[in-house]
Amino acid sequence: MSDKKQERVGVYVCHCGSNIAGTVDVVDVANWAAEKLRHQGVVIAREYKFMCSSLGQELIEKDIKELGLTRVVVAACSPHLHEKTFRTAAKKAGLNPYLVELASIREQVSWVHTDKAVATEKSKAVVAGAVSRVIENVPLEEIKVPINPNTLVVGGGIAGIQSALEIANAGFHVYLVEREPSIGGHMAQFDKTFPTLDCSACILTPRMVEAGTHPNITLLTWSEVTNVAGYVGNFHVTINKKARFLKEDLCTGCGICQEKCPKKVIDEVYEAGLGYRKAVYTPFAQAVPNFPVMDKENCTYFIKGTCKACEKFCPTGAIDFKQEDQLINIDVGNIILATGYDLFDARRVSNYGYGRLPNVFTSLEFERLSNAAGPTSGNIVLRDGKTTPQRVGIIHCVGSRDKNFNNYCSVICCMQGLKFAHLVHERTGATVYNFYIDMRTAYKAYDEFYQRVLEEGTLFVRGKVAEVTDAARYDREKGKLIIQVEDTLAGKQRRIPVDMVILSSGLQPRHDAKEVGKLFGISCSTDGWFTEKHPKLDPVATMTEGVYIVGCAQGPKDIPSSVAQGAAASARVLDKILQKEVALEPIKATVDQEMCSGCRICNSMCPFNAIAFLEDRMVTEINPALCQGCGTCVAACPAGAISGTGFSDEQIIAQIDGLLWRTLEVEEAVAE
Amino acid sequence: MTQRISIDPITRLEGHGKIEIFLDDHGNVANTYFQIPELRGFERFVVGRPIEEMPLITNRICGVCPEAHNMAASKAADAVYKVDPPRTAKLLRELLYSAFYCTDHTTHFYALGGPDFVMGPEAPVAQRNILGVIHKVGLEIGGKVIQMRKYGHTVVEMIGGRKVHPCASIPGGMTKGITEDQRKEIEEMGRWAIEFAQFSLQLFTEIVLGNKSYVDLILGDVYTHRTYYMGTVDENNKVNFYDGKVRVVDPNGKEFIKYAPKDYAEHIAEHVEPWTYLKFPYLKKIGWKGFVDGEDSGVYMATPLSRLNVSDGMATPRAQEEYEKFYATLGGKPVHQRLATHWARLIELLYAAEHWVELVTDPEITSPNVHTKPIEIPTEGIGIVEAPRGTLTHHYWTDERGVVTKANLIVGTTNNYAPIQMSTHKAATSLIKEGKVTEGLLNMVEMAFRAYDPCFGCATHSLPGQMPLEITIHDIDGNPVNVLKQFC
Amino acid sequence: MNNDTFEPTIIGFTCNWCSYRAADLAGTARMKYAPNVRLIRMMCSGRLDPTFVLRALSCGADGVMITGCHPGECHYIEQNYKALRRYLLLKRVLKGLGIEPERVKLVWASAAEGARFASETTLFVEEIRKLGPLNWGKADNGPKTIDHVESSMVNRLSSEKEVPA
Amino acid sequence: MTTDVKPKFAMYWAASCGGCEIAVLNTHEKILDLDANFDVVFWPVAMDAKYKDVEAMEDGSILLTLFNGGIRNDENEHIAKLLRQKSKILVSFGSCACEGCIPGLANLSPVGEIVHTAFNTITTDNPNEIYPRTTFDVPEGELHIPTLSRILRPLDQVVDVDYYMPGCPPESHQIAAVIDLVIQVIHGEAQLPPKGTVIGVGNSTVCDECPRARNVKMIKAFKRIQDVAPVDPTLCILEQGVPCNGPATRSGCNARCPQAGAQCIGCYGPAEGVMDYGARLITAFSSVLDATTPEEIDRILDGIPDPVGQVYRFNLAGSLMKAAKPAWEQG
Repeated sequence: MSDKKQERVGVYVCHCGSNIAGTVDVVDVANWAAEKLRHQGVVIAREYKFMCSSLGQELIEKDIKELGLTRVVVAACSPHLHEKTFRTAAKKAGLNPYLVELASIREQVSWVHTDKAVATEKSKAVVAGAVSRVIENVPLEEIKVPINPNTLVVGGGIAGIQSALEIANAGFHVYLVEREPSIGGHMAQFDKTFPTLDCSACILTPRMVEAGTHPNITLLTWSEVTNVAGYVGNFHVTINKKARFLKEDLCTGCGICQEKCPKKVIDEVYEAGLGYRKAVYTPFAQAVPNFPVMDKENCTYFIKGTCKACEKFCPTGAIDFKQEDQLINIDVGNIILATGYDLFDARRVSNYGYGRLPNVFTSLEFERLSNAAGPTSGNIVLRDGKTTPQRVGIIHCVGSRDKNFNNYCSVICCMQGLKFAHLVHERTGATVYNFYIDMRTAYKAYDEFYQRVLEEGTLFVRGKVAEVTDAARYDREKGKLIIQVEDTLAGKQRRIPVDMVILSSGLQPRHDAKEVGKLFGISCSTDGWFTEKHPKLDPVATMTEGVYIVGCAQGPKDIPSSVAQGAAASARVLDKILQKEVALEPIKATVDQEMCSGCRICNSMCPFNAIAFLEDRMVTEINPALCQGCGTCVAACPAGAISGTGFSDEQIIAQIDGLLWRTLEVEEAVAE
Repeated sequence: MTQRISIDPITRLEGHGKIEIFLDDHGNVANTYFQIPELRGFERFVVGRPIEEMPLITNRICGVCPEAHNMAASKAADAVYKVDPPRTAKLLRELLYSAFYCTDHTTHFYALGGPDFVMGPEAPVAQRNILGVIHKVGLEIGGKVIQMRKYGHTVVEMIGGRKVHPCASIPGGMTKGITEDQRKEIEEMGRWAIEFAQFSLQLFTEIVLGNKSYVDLILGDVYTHRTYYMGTVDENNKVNFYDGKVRVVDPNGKEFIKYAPKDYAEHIAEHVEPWTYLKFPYLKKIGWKGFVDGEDSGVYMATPLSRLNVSDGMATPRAQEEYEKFYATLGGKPVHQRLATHWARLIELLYAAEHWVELVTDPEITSPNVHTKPIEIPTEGIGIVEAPRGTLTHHYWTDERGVVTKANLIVGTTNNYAPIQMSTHKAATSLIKEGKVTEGLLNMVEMAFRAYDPCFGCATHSLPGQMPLEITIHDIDGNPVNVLKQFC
Repeated sequence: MNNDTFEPTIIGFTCNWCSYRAADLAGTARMKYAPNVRLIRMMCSGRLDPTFVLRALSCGADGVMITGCHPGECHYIEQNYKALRRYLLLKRVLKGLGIEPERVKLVWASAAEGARFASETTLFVEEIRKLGPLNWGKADNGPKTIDHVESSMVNRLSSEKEVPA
Repeated sequence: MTTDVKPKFAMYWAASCGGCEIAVLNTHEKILDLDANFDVVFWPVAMDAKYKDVEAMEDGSILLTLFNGGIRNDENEHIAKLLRQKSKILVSFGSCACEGCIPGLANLSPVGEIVHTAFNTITTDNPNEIYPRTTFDVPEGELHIPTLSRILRPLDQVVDVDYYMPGCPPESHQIAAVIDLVIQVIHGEAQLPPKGTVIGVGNSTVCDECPRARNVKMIKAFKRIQDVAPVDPTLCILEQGVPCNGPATRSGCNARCPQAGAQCIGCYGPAEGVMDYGARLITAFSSVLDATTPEEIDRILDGIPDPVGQVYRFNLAGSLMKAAKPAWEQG
């Protein structure tokens, strides 16, 4: 350290009102720093009521200008709160913002310790650490990369559609990729939407059509993303457009092929297994795009080699059995993931008997039952297709808030259950029971809807259903489904016979969420939902710059929230597009190629593919735009050839020494 | 009475292998102590290390003869796994070892022991070194000496991977073989080595045997001890450096014992004195009788001279001739005059050179089959080679993973510690009378132990390959009256 | 040294995204925990260079706590696994150096686990308190004479044998 | 720095093996250049000289001293200080002086245990537990031998060092190059590098000079050299599972051992600016492990039978920890 030029350090200790000063002798800390750390270059140490206040900031700016400070340490709250504040202040005063360090003496000292002496001592150590660290800090400049104005939206559910439309309407191009034949997602399967009960199709279809016809939107349905390379502003994406076996440019969507197709197939996806479709089909009438796909697995021609009925009857000769999957390469600047959710498989809760007891239905099945366009044209009937139920039980939290399945609350099930109750009541006049653990009707007009359903006479039993069985104990139970439940309000066990049980199943992450996450370089929580950059302050961004998550891919939510997130992400994307270039945090790793021996130890370290090995020169190189600054390769390099800005070895070692009073010992040694 | 010379206290700390000479009231030698000041403790810290690292770690016992430790440790490691390396691997090791011998003996004769003769024992200190030798015998010969050392190390590097501290020898054999081109090169160098060895013997004959005073010096009683002798011999009782049985002859030259390396512990024990860090090995069956020679004392010697004394001859023709000439000149076996060791060393040099060529012309030397995979569970192993400075024994115990749990090392020079102590004592006693001391006399005291080419680096696993020496002379009251320091 | 009165000094290396936020959370929630740990923020537990741990231990720390995101939750996808590998080999080396491997501890704590962070910290401080101070190298008071060595050693071997002078 | 009288040269060994001297002699003809350009005043292996001569010299009167060997006892320490005082340029020469080398492994055990072990081997006849004593009375008077220090220390832990030249021993071609440089400096044809520079080395690690092919490394098991030998002569040894120290070891030796089909054992020490050599190896070996569960990772690590020896074989005394806990405490 001695041969290095002496820095001029300013230390600022914040009282944070009494938040810090109540437990830490801030005056002592400041005086101590001024005296004991002088040899390290501390020229001024002040304490002040609120450093983050404009007055506090001005104090720093003034000292930078007048005392010629080259480094600043602010002992206050967590850097996650005010690092930016003080960096900006430094910048205003002409000091590189990265020459400022925060020493957290609130979250990590005053708020968690009680003994003032101890807290003060620890604060001194934390300050000493920050001072010796900041001396090792180097000025950093943000890295700027150009932004490609095109955007990729993955997933054509309501969230994805919303994102796509917002951006497209702003005048920028969007590639909307959907793995199913049509966009629309789960919402397209619903009948009514809570709490307003307006028809799902009626509000969704116009958006779908708008997205399908928008000049700024390239719609790629029946397609999947297979590869993603590059980085924010400059992603290179490969999309596999699966063969539809018909020429989209010729197809008019007249539907004759579907009529003529002799092969009936149970529709597991859209009709939730309750209805049929043909081997060549559009999932539903309002599908966008409206030209069909041919289901190779079930098409007679593909199985037997004869038939071709569709080809025969197609008026425009659009059918093309020779068609093959095609790979499309696109360049985009930002990516929005709206990949949605899978419905919890109610079979897993075996004691509810779904799959075993015919008249136990899943929520999606019920949506189709109650849908006028559904297999029963909206008649709510039992599995036999004719009997109208007299008594219906709706079970909430199926697969949710349950240690055996998913710990989280699926958010929508309560409202969904209430909606079902209402629909059953309205269409059949049956007696409806709702079995719930807690009734969660947050958000606008939700609780009003609850009240309404209450008034309609729906019966509510608070308690987790133990079992649904057809084993009758009493005559009145014969031929019924008996719901065994502990009524926690009445405080007794009850057996309630019903004709129909509807399971308000929860939501869960897509079965392939992990692989998709890897593909786009983002991570999943233990529950499997995509991880946002910050749970509160940055819910739609991810750790990978330029990749956003919206709708249920990020976690269970209702339609309004999904739409809001869709719009929010678009706003973030537009912000980037309009900036034309993006500034990346300058916390990056770099390889000193003189020192790199090309041992390739680091080559397996980077999950963001920022590390490349140059075969010709036998050295490794790091792409600063791809580098996320985690520093794993820095720690891995056996030659010490990789250094990391912002968190360099020198900085961390210096901080260790400071925290352990080493920097003082040095001084005393010098003094002797 | 000699006037007192007070010693700077600092020099007191200079413990580099000291000879402490105490005089009686007549100024004659009362007693001498040859002290070794250091210990690095290899026996302790090899514990916990994997057996395959022993050849690499014990290399560092001595940088003058790392090849010896490398070989002994490798053979011990083979034994630990009960694995027999392919013949080619053994040939390569022995070839490396022969080349090393040529270098090492050359180094000693010209750089270390030689100057005493070439320059004369009483020659000025400043000239008594290799550069002095080169200046005297001429640059052309100096060039040859350098050439010999270069060739030796080149071979060591070609086979062993490195000039100093070779790395290619592992449990079960070698990490690699040699190519035909390398073989040719090595053969040429070997043939040159033979010429060089012959030349050196000729030089010795001219300078030493041609000079009556030197011959008297050699034959004189000052440098004579009647002790047991130890060395390794092949199945025909010919000198062998790499492999064979350890043979010991008594002061009359009669075979006392001949044992397989694995039985060493039955025959050797080490005596401890509290005034030195080095132990004194002796023949267990006879026992420790103090620093005395003769048949009743377990003290033995293991040097080039010993090796000639215990063998029935040399395994190569030219060396055999010299062997016969040697004993003819010095009056039959065994030769007890320590200074003859220098001559014996040159005969070994010639043998090593001849053997070098034998090995490199073996049809199997370039075979790629140089390693046998160890499959047995490792347990315990002993490896013995003849280091230039005496019989070298490595003994390791390991756990079932082949990690060393215990070790015992008896290295070349240690064998000779007792004889050296005796020789220096005898030399001092006969050379220092009534306290009269000159540096020349003192150098002659040193010559007594220098003949052993002592390597206390090896001995203590602590000090450098050759050893600086401090001689302190004390009067009857134990006060130091004279301190002379010198480096061999 | 009485281990009850001994206050360990511990350096904690925390991941910016999870455990450092967990520490913040513990603070915001005013959870009380042992004051012996001094934190260093890193971007990721994958940044942990064994050098930092050795530096801390050789410079007066009695223990080192490393905290990272739970497996599968790393903000950099999988770097905490790399930290885990280094940590496990580091512990083996420390053992070879005669240092109790328990002096270095890897703790997973997510941004939401302020309580866990607090309790783990207090727990670790107690574990180190039991192990006693490390004060590395402090024991060295220059060269020792063999005589000391011998006696100390002979004592250790509880040997009655007298060394004849 | 040109001068009429030849500048003085010295070379000394403390606790070392003599290999450094041999390495210098192995520069062969260069020895004559050395002789031609220097007045060799002190070099135990090659020539007679007296300590008192050295003590008599003026401070700083020796231009260049190559000091090899670690500091094992008080006497080594004394000479180190003496030569520092007398020399203008003091070079920490060879692994022992730079980082303790193999003898530094002694720092794993208390010095008492080392002595005890040496004097209780199976062939040692020591019924009365006799151990060497630094001062001992014999009938004729008092005898002294030096005091072993608690731990072995590299030269720069005892005196100020100008340059470092690592290697066990330093490769002769590197020594020759350094001798040439110094001679040029004497004749004013070259400048000395800045104080503290590591000389006679490459600026990267062994892999840089290793001709073996390399790929992204993913290791499922560590292997011992005797179980895989002969290794594939074209492929990275570490990739073949043998823990090779090359990636972390300073280049300059031309990757001798890997070229000889053996793993690098690390005698050239850490790369430029590296604070702890062992840490670099810990990170190197753990980085190539192909495992994520603690159990699997531990299974693979079991393939390294001696972790501390593996990563600190030559470097323990020069590492951050310097020695093992027992050595500090019971020394």
